[in-house]
Parts: sequence; C-alpha cells; structure tokens
Amino acid sequence: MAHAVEKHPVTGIPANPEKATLEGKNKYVAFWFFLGGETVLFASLFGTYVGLLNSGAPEELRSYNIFEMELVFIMTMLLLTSSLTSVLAMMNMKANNPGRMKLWLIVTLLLGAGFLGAEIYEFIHYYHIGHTFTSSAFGSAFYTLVGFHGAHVTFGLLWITTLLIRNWNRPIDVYNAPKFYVSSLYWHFIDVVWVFIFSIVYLLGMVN
Amino acid sequence: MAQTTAMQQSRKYNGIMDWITTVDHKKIGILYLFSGIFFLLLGGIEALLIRWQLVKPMNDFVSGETFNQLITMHGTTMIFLAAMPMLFGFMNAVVPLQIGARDVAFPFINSLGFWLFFFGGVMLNLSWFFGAAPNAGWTAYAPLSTQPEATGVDFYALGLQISGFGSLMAGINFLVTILNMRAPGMKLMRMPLFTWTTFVASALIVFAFPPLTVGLFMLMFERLFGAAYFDPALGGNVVIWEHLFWIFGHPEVYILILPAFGIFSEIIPTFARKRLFGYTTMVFATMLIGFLGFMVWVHHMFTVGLGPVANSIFAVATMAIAVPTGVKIFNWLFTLWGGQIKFNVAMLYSVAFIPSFLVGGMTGVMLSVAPADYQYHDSYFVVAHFHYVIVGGVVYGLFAGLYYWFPLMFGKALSEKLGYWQFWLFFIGFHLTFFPQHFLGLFGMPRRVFTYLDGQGWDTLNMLSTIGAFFMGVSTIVLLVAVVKAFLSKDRVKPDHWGDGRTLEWTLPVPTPEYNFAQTPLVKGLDTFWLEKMAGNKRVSVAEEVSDIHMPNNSLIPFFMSLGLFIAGLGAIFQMDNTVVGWSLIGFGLAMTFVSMFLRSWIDDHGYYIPKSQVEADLKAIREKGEQ
Amino acid sequence: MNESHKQLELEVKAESKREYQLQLISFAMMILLTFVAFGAVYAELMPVWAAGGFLIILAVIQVFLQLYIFMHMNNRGNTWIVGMMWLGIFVAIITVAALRLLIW
Amino acid sequence: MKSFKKLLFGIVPMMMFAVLLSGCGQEGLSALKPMGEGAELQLRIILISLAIMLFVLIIVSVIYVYVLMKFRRKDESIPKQVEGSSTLEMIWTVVPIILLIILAVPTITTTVELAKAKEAKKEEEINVTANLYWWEFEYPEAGVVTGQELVIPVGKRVGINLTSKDVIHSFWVPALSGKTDTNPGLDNEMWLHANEPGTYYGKCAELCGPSHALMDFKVIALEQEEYDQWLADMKAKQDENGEKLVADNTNLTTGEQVYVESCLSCHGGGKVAPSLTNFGDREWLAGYLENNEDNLKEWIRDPQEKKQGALMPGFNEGQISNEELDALVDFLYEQKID
Ligand code: HEA
Ligand code: HEA
Ligand code: CUA
Ligand SMILES: [Cu+2]
Repeated sequence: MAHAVEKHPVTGIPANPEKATLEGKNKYVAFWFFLGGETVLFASLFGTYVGLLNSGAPEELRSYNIFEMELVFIMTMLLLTSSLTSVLAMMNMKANNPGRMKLWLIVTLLLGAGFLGAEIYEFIHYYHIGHTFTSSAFGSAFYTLVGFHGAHVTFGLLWITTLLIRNWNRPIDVYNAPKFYVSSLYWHFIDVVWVFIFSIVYLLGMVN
Repeated sequence: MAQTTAMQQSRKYNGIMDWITTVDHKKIGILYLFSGIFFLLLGGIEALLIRWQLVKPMNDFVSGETFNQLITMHGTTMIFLAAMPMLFGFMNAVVPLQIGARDVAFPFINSLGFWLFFFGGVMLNLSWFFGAAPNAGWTAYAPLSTQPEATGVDFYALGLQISGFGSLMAGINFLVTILNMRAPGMKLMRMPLFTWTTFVASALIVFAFPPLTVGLFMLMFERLFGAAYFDPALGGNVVIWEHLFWIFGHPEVYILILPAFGIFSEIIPTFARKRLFGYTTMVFATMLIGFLGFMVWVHHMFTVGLGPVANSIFAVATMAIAVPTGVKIFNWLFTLWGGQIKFNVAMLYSVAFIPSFLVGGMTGVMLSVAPADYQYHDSYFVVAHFHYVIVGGVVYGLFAGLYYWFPLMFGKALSEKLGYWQFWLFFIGFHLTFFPQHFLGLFGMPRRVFTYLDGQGWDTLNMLSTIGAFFMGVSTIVLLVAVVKAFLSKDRVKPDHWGDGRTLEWTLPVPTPEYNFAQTPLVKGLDTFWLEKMAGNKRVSVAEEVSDIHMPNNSLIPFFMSLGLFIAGLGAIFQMDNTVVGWSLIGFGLAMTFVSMFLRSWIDDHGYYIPKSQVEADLKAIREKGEQ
Repeated sequence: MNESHKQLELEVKAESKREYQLQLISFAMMILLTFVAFGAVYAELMPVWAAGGFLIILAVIQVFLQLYIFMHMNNRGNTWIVGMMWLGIFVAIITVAALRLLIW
Repeated sequence: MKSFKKLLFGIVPMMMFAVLLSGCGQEGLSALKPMGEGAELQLRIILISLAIMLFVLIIVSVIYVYVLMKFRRKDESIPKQVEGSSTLEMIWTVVPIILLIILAVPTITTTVELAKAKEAKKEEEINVTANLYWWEFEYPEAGVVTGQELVIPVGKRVGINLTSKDVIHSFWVPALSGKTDTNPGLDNEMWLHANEPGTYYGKCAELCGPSHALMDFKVIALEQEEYDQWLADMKAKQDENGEKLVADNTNLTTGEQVYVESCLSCHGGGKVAPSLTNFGDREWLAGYLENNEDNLKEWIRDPQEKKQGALMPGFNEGQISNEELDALVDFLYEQKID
C-alpha cells in the first residue's frame, strides 16, 4: 500500500509493526485462522491417541511403564521458557530493539533445539525397549501425535533461523515485522500443544 | 512498502508461462473452472460406465474390481476435483469483484492452492495408468483400504492430501480477503450472498479439512510404513477412520452446497428484479447451517453400532438443519413472489433447483431418522438422496453460475438456445436417473454392487436410471458445444450483460483490467450497483482518486512447490516396490518443495506499480467506447 | 516539543514495564501450574478417576494464559480471530470427545 | 415456459408408472413388505416421516407453482423491493420446528426399541461372523456352526452377535430388519424377528471388495418345533461327520477321501470356510448361484471366476481328476439333514 504508515515518535516504527500495513494485517489474521485449523488437526491426533491408549501393547510397554517423568519435566521447562523468550523477543521488536530481539530469538532457538534433542533421545530409548511405531496401535498413535508435534518444532526452528539470517543486517520494519510476529505465534502454539501433550499423554499416562 | 523499496519492475510472462505463473485471481479462477470441468467430464464418463454396467442384471461389461475402482474414482473425482474446484473458480473470479477489491489477500498463496489441487488431481488419476485405481469407495473405510493389495489407495491418500492442502489455503485466503479487502462502505451486512456463503464455506474448510488430513496421514502411514491404527490384530480400531472421515465428510457437503446457495441467491434477485427477501435471515441461516454441520456426522454411522443414545442425539441434531435450510427455500420463493421473473438459462437452473433440492432435502431428513436409516443406509436410497442434493443443488448451481458469470469471465456469452437444450436434457435425465433409485433402495438393492441377479424386482428401475444418465451425457456434450461456440464467436458482450446486475462485479468493463477497479468503489448499501442505477447514476461512486496501483508479481514458485510434493508423493508410493527409486524421489521432491519455500522467504518480492498515467489511459479508452 | 517527547518516552517505558510484568507473572503462573501437575502425579496425590479432570483443567488454564497473554489473542480488532479460535476449540472438543466416547 | 410445466408434470407420472410396474418390490426382500417386527417398526416410521415430507412438499409446491405462473416478466417495470417480513419468517421457522419435534419422538422410541438385543439374547442367541464373501452362523448353546443360511425360529426376537474376520461388512435382511455393521475386532448386537416361516433374502451392505455384490445369504424361518429339530439334527450330523472322517480314514469312499484331503482342512469346523454339513439341503451355492452339479463343479475348479477375490483355492485336474470330482460332488449332495 502506498500510504505511509504512522510511526511512533519514540520507537521510530509503528506501534504494532506486525499489522501496520494491509499485508501485515492479512498475514496476521490468516495465521491465526491457520492456528484455528491446527487446533482441530491436533485434536484429531489427540482423539486418536486417547482412543488407542495402551491398545495392543503388552503390559511392560504400556504408558505407565515406559514414560519417565524427569525427561518430560525437563522438556516441558525448556519449551515453556522458550515461549517466554519468544514473548520477550516480540516486545523488543515492538520497541525497535533489533539487537535484543535477535538475542532472545537465539535463546528461543537454543531452548527449542534442546527440547528436540531430548525428544530424539526419548524416542531412541523407546525404540530400544521395543515400543515402536509398528509395535502396536498404541505405538502408532503415540508416535504420530508426539511426532507431529516434534515436526512442528523442527519446522519452527528452521523458520525462525531463516528469518534471523535473512534479516540479520536489516532494521525492523513493517515488511519483516509481520514475519517475525507470525513465527512467534507459531512458536507459542507449539507450546500450547505441548501443554496438552505433557498433561494428557505423559502425566495422565503415568497415572495407573 | 513504499518506504522500503523503490518501485520494482513487473515480472511478466507470456502464453502458457503466464498461466503457470499467474497470481491474478481472475485467471486463477479460470484455471480452476476449466480443470474442474475437465474432471467433471472424467467423473461423468465414470458415471456413465457405472450406469452401463448396471443397465441389466448380471451384466459383465466390467468386473467387480473395475467397478469398485469406477465408483471410488467417480465419487472422489466429482467431490474433490470437479465440484469444489469449479466452486473455487467462481469464488476466485467473482468474490474480489463483488467486494470491490483489487485482488485476494494472498495472490501467491492463491496460485499455490490451485497448483496443489491440480497436482493432487493428476496424482489421483495417474492411478489408472499404473493399473490400480483406488477401489475402497470414496469413503475408503479401513481395513478394506489398508489391504496390502489395494495399491490404488496409495494414490487416493496422497492425491487427496496434496489437493487438500490446496483447499485449506484457498479457505484461509478467502476468509482474509473477505474480512480485510472490502471496499469502503462494504459493511459485512452489505455483502452479496455469494460472498457470504463463500465466507462460511471457507470457515468450514478451515475446520473440516484437518481431520481429513490426519485421517489420510494415518491411512498412508498404515499402508506404507506399517502403522496399526486400524488393525485389530495390533489393537487398532476400525471405527476411528470412520469418525475422522465423517467429521470431515459431513461439513464437506455443506462446503459444496453453501456456495451453490450463494449463486442462486445472486441469480434469483437479479432475474426477478427484486431484492433478496430476508437478507439478514439468509446470512444467519448460512452461518447456522455451517455451525450445525459439525455436529451431525454420526448420521453416516447409524449402523456402525454406536448405541441408541448416540444415534438418537445425532438424529435430532441432523433434523435441526432442516430449519435454516427451509428458511432459505422460503426466502427464495418470496424473492420470486411479486417479482418480474425473466427465464433465461441461468434462471431456469435456479428455479429448477428449488424442487429438486427440496426432494433431496426431504430424503435427507428421512435418512436422519436413525431407525429408518437402518433400512436406507448403504442402499440406493442414499445414492438417490445425495445425487438429488448434489446434482440438483451443487451441479445446478455450477451450471447456473456458468451461464450467469460466463460473460463476465470471458467477455462472451453462452448461447441461450443451446442452453435451453442443455437444461431440458439435463433436467429430464437427472430425474429419470435418480428418482427410481429411491425405490431401488427400498426394494433392497445395496449400493456399490457391481451387478445384481434378476428376479429381484430391480430390472426396470435400473434400466430407466441408465437411460437417464445418458440424457445427462448428451446434455453435457451440448454444454461443451456451447462453450466452444462462445469462444469461437466474435460477439463481445457489454458490461452489465444481463442489464439487471445488482452487485459490483457488473460495474466492471469486460475484459476486466488486471487491477479490476481503476478507482475503488464507494459502497452505499446492499446491491450497491442497483441502488445507483435506481438513483439514475450510470456509474457507482468512487472512494479514491486515480493513483498508482500496487500489483503482485507473477511467480513460478507455487508451481514448483506443488510439483515437488507431487514427485515426493509418487516416491512414497514407489518405495513399496523399489526402495532406492522411491526414497530418492521422496528426497528430490521434498527438496524441491523446501527449496522453493526457502526461496520464497529469502527473496523479497514487493510487487510493482501500475502508473497512474496508464490507469487514466485505460479509463479514457473505456469511456470512449461508451461502455462505462 | 522536547518536553512532550520526554513525557511520551516515559509513558512508553511505563507501558512496556507493565506489559513486561504481565508477561512474567503469566509465565510464573504457567510454571506453577506445571509444577502442580507434575507434583500431583509424582506424589500420587490423586485418585485415578480424578486425575484426568484435574490435569485437563490445569492444562486448559495454562493454555488460556498462552493464548490471551503471550499471544495477545484478545487485542482490539481481533473479534474474528477470537471467534474462529473458539470455533476451532469447539470442533476440537467434539472431535476428541467422539474419539474417546464413541468407539468401543 | 409452458414446456417447463408440461415436462415437470410429464416426468412425475411416468416415474409413478414405473414404480407401479414393480409394485412394492420383491416379497421376502423389500423393506416395503415387512415380514417381521423390526421391519414393521421401521416401515411405520418411514411412513410417518414420509407423511411429514409430503405435507411440506405440497406447501412448497403450491407456492412454487403459483409464483412461477403469476410473476413472469410482462413489462419492464421495476417491482417493489421488499426487505422481508418477520411474521412470515417466524412462521417458516416455527412450523418446521414443530414438524421435526413430531418426527423426533417416534425416532427416539423406535431407536430404543430396536436396541433391545440383550433381552432377546436371553431367549435365543446366534453369532454371526462375516468373512470375505461368506457368512458364518454359530449357535453357541447347541454348539452348531453353519454357513450361508441362517435358520431362526419364528415368532420371537432372536438375539444376534455380529463381528467380522477381515474387513467391515454389514448384515442386512430388508424384509426382517435394517442392517448392522460387522466390524473386525469389535462386537455388535441386534435382534431379528420373523412373523411366519419362509425364506428371506440377506445382503452384505458394506463395500468389502470385488465380490461385495455377491455376498448374499438367506434367512430361513422355521416354526419353533421344526427349528429345535433342525438344530438337533445339525448337531448330530456334524458330530457324526467329524467323528467318522477324522477317526476312521481308512475305510472311505472316493468322495469322502477327496473331501478329507482337499476340503476338510478349511470347511471342517465351519470357521475358515462355510460348513458343508447340510450342503445337500441348500438351494444356493456360494450364496447366490443355483445349487446344481454344473455350477458346483465349475466353482470347485475356479472359484474366482464366480466370485472375484474369493479366498478358496481352485482345484485343477491335476489336483482333483474328473472322476474324483464326480465322486466329490456326489458326496457333497449327500450332505443333508432331512
Ligand atoms: C450437497 C450435499 C448434501 C447436502 C446439502 C445434504 C443434506 C442433508 N443430508 Fe445428506 N448426504 C450427502 C450429501 C448431502 N446431504 C452425501 C454425499 C451423502 C452420502 C455419503 C456417502 O455415504 O457416500 C449423504 C448422506 C446422508 C445421510 C446418511 C445416509 C446413510 O448413509 O445412511 C444422512 C442421514 O441423516 C443425510 C442427511 C441429510 C440431511 C438431513 C440434509 C439436510 O441438510 C437437508 C435439509 C433440507 C431440507 C429439509 C429441505 C428444505 C427444508 C424445508 C422446506 C423446511 C421444512 C422441512 C421439514 C420440516 C422437513 N445425508
Ligand atoms: C459432485 C458429486 C457427484 C456428481 C456430480 C455425480 C454425478 C453422477 N453420478 Fe454419482 N456419486 C457421487 C458423487 C457425484 N455423482 C459419490 C460421492 C458417489 C459415491 C461413491 C462411492 O460409493 O464411493 C456416487 C455414486 C454414484 C452411483 C452409485 C454407484 C454404486 O453405489 O454402485 C451412481 C449410479 O448410478 C452414480 C451415478 C451418477 C450419474 C449418472 C451422475 C451424472 O449426473 C453425471 C452427469 C455427467 C456426465 C454424464 C458427463 C458426461 C461426459 C461426457 C458426455 C463426456 C464427453 C467427453 C468428452 C467430450 C471428452 N453415482
Ligand atoms: Cu461383505 Cu460387502
Ligand atoms: Cu451428512
């Protein structure tokens, strides 16, 4: 849009740079709608999981015998904290502090990578004790749900990394702010899903 | 982004490259429309083969296996590759114009959505050439669909997955377009009904496709990688697929019918020269149908054994949908009431729709009576029901829309004379085909049977049904002739071809310039063009001065992104037979897609500007021709 | 001019501080909820029948903190966003309920 | 637009005529000629809903025809632009709601009535297992297994358990009752009731593969005494066959020998392939063919030719010579219980 957008006198960029332009606003709204769809996507996966909980698995491979609380707790803390750091990054973006925004995004990435590493470790561990994708309907449903989440994390990491590199030497403006903002929404959504995963899959699964 | 970049050069191509790279919603609309018509012909040929096999008892025209492939491909093609794309075609071509916009919210994603649909459709139909079309019905119930030898289902799972992503993108795109891109004064309650129904149908897409996506992933993982969601031997449960499919499947039928309702709601007021009766209730009825549509899917599963409580609840919920739909029917009737009805072909289809769809809706309510459905279910009664609503509703709507908007989209009109022939052949054929099927079902004929013994009282009715189908076949050929004739003819139409146009799209010159509106219109009420005409104005008021117009660039990326997924999909299918080839294709295809995505986010694309001088020149030329 | 600019700067700072505190508080609450959830399971404080409801309630509270505070879902002009998210949540609930209750 | 009306009113009578030609369908097969309580309940509610639909249809049609005749374009005048009418809109919201409530009540009561399988099972219980293109019927109390023909006593509700061995099928006897799916790995139940003795046609109603269309079966209803007799005879014959063929395999006729060598392993218990205990009594072969020697021989030589995708292997002349086949066929037709 050719119209100049009003800049905030203090920060030097518009107050909400992520939706200051029509393009930005479109992106912002569209991404929320996409998350609405993702909600249903994960609901379908959760539904399948609860429908098949422990189904077809021998006693020693049932949820309450394989899940380990320590690892899940660490993963939860990593992801929750990364959600906060991503908020901090966005606050710095709105305040037009590109340096600190980048810093917090890097911290977010590191936390996310840590989470992913732990998840991979966890899967390898299960694989060795015989709880695999094809060992039972329970196994299939478990890996599909948690794996879809893991794939989202991976995609989020790649996405934010690309944005960081691409915009490393650029100022924050109404062209790249929506991109950062939307990727951070995505990151929060990953955390939302994880909250349900650790509550329903892991904690509930551990209650015998 | 005036402040970030200087004005950029426009990136343009010619000929076929223009079609592959276009991001213009009007051209994408045409692409959707013609791909849809192509698949309609394919699905129609499959329908004719089905009917030919059933013309007499114990016919051996095709084998049971081939027959199952035919019905599966017929149902899948018609729903996903013919009806939906043709509707998307009209949405693309018309909705931005109806709301006074220069384009959709995401032109790039619009193109991506089309190519995903296209490659998904090609993938599905490639199965014929690999000797194995999917054969488990369009519903693909597990474990029939997970039998290892049913290799066609691989094409089903991957083809629908790819085209499903396209639908999801189209859905979000239309939602945002309609919310954010409206011209000044175009309040929500001034939007034409086609825009409204597009909006609601798009919302349904956003929530209905994810369960299908998950279901298809599970089907694919089970077939290709040995997962066990539906395998009782490993603790799987076959009912899960049915739920996921129908949680998607029922809203899907409203995704089809709501835009068709929208088309009729445009045509009926136009040719009755009367404002739509009960506009506000029409809007709320649309939303209510969409909302209730998510709470009734179990009516497809009454016989699965979910128990009397679930069956009763969902039976009553299903019946409730008759109320908002009835509101619509009566509103249409009362729009006609007191009008000045002109019967051209578009109007004939709209008027014929009312009783045809009514019959389909009534049998729908009869089906919703759970204990009665124990008799109807999976019998020809159901086949009769859904063809009455789909053909008598959606296909009539598509034909009506085609005659109505053809002049706008192509600058030429379809022959009314051929149109009458086409209409009557189709109308007669349609009732002749599907009316007898109600009785076949009640007489005990199951659906999806490739043949039947004689002496069961089904022979005459089947014969009638087949004859009817061929009437529809001839009618379709007439339609093709009409289309070709229109393209060959030199007569160009004027703007507001029908003379009675009420909405903004009819204010535009034909052919419509790529930026649609030289000056964004100022909307003064519902049916704003009509209001201006009644006030004696030749043109609608404008909301801005002529100025530079920002346009998006063409792009090859959507094509390659979709092609990559297509190749990866083929790889996933082939890795069953040949691991090396399969996985290399998967790798190559996904790489192509991800590199394309990466390029998209790496390369800044700020579009370009059409200079004010050119817009002014265009305007002048048009006005000199005395057209606007 | 300079004076008013300073004034504005202060306002912005105060506003950003408020926002910052809000986010931190919400984060602290999330951590707290997480601890409660893990702790309850770890210490086997709940009877099995109550565990599901309890854990889900904690999760729902936490998710609303995410949506409404971290993600600012409730911002001005977000009516349609909120509406669509709630619709999504509604469809999500019936989907999970169906796959939990309507299979056997 | 006169042709429009003419055609509209031309097609309908034509179709009515076609339907009249075929009456209400075939006796013993049509849902419109119910022969048992289930189908009667269902027909009753079908007719209730049909009546409501006809009522709506008539109202809409009257308005429709009137509007189309009255308001054709006569001149170029602009009609009055009406926004709507809350009274009218109220009417066509409330009236359908009332009609639907009238429909919902019997819907729920009938659903509940049809779900009373547990009670029926206390009296009589039969297990139905669907297999790729054939039906297995087990009488758990009597210990009898049979296939393709389900024999039930008349005059009472018979409780049925349903499941499947492979894919989903659906058990449908239109003249007696609506269908219930047979899901692999899951159990379902329903009840079946026949008013009078006779043969009723059964269909598989869920797409299950290339021979889905041919997966027919029959329900034979007998008077209670005859039924008891039949069950006892079946039991005796089944025991006798089992004992004779397994225990004493030296002294067999050619037919018996071929049967033991080639057929018994699958057909023996009636669980892998249909039991042949009363094969000689059956009117149909493979559920849908006339049960005669020619068909039987062709079937044994090449079952897939008659039922694409059937799991039974074919036997060529190398495996069963022509003479042996004759003997086998004779033996099979001797398998009768009355
Ligand atoms: C465009 C597509 C479309 C539409 C609009 C509908 C509309 C409806 N459908 Fe249909 N349906 C299908 C497409 C559609 N359907 C398909 C494809 C299948 C089969 C899928 C498969 O198995 O392959 C199917 C199957 C199907 C079944 C499952 C049958 C079975 O497999 O056993 C049921 C059961 O309840 C049903 C019900 C309804 C109802 C109640 C409506 C209602 O929305 C209809 C409402 C309309 C009216 C009622 C008419 C107007 C109303 C009035 C004039 C008011 C007064 C009326 C009354 C008081 C009655 N449909
Ligand atoms: C949008 C959806 C749609 C549409 C438009 C149609 C249209 C038609 N359908 Fe469709 N049908 C379905 C959706 C649809 N169907 C679905 C979902 C199923 C269930 C599948 C399943 O069980 O899984 C089904 C099943 C189905 C069956 C039941 C099969 C069975 O259960 O065994 C039958 C049988 O009569 C049938 C017939 C027809 C006919 C005659 C048409 C006609 O209206 C078609 C008219 C069109 C033509 C006749 C085109 C003619 C083309 C030409 C003349 C070619 C000219 C060519 C060139 C010049 C290149 N359909
Ligand atoms: Cu068994 Cu169809
Ligand atoms: Cu439905």
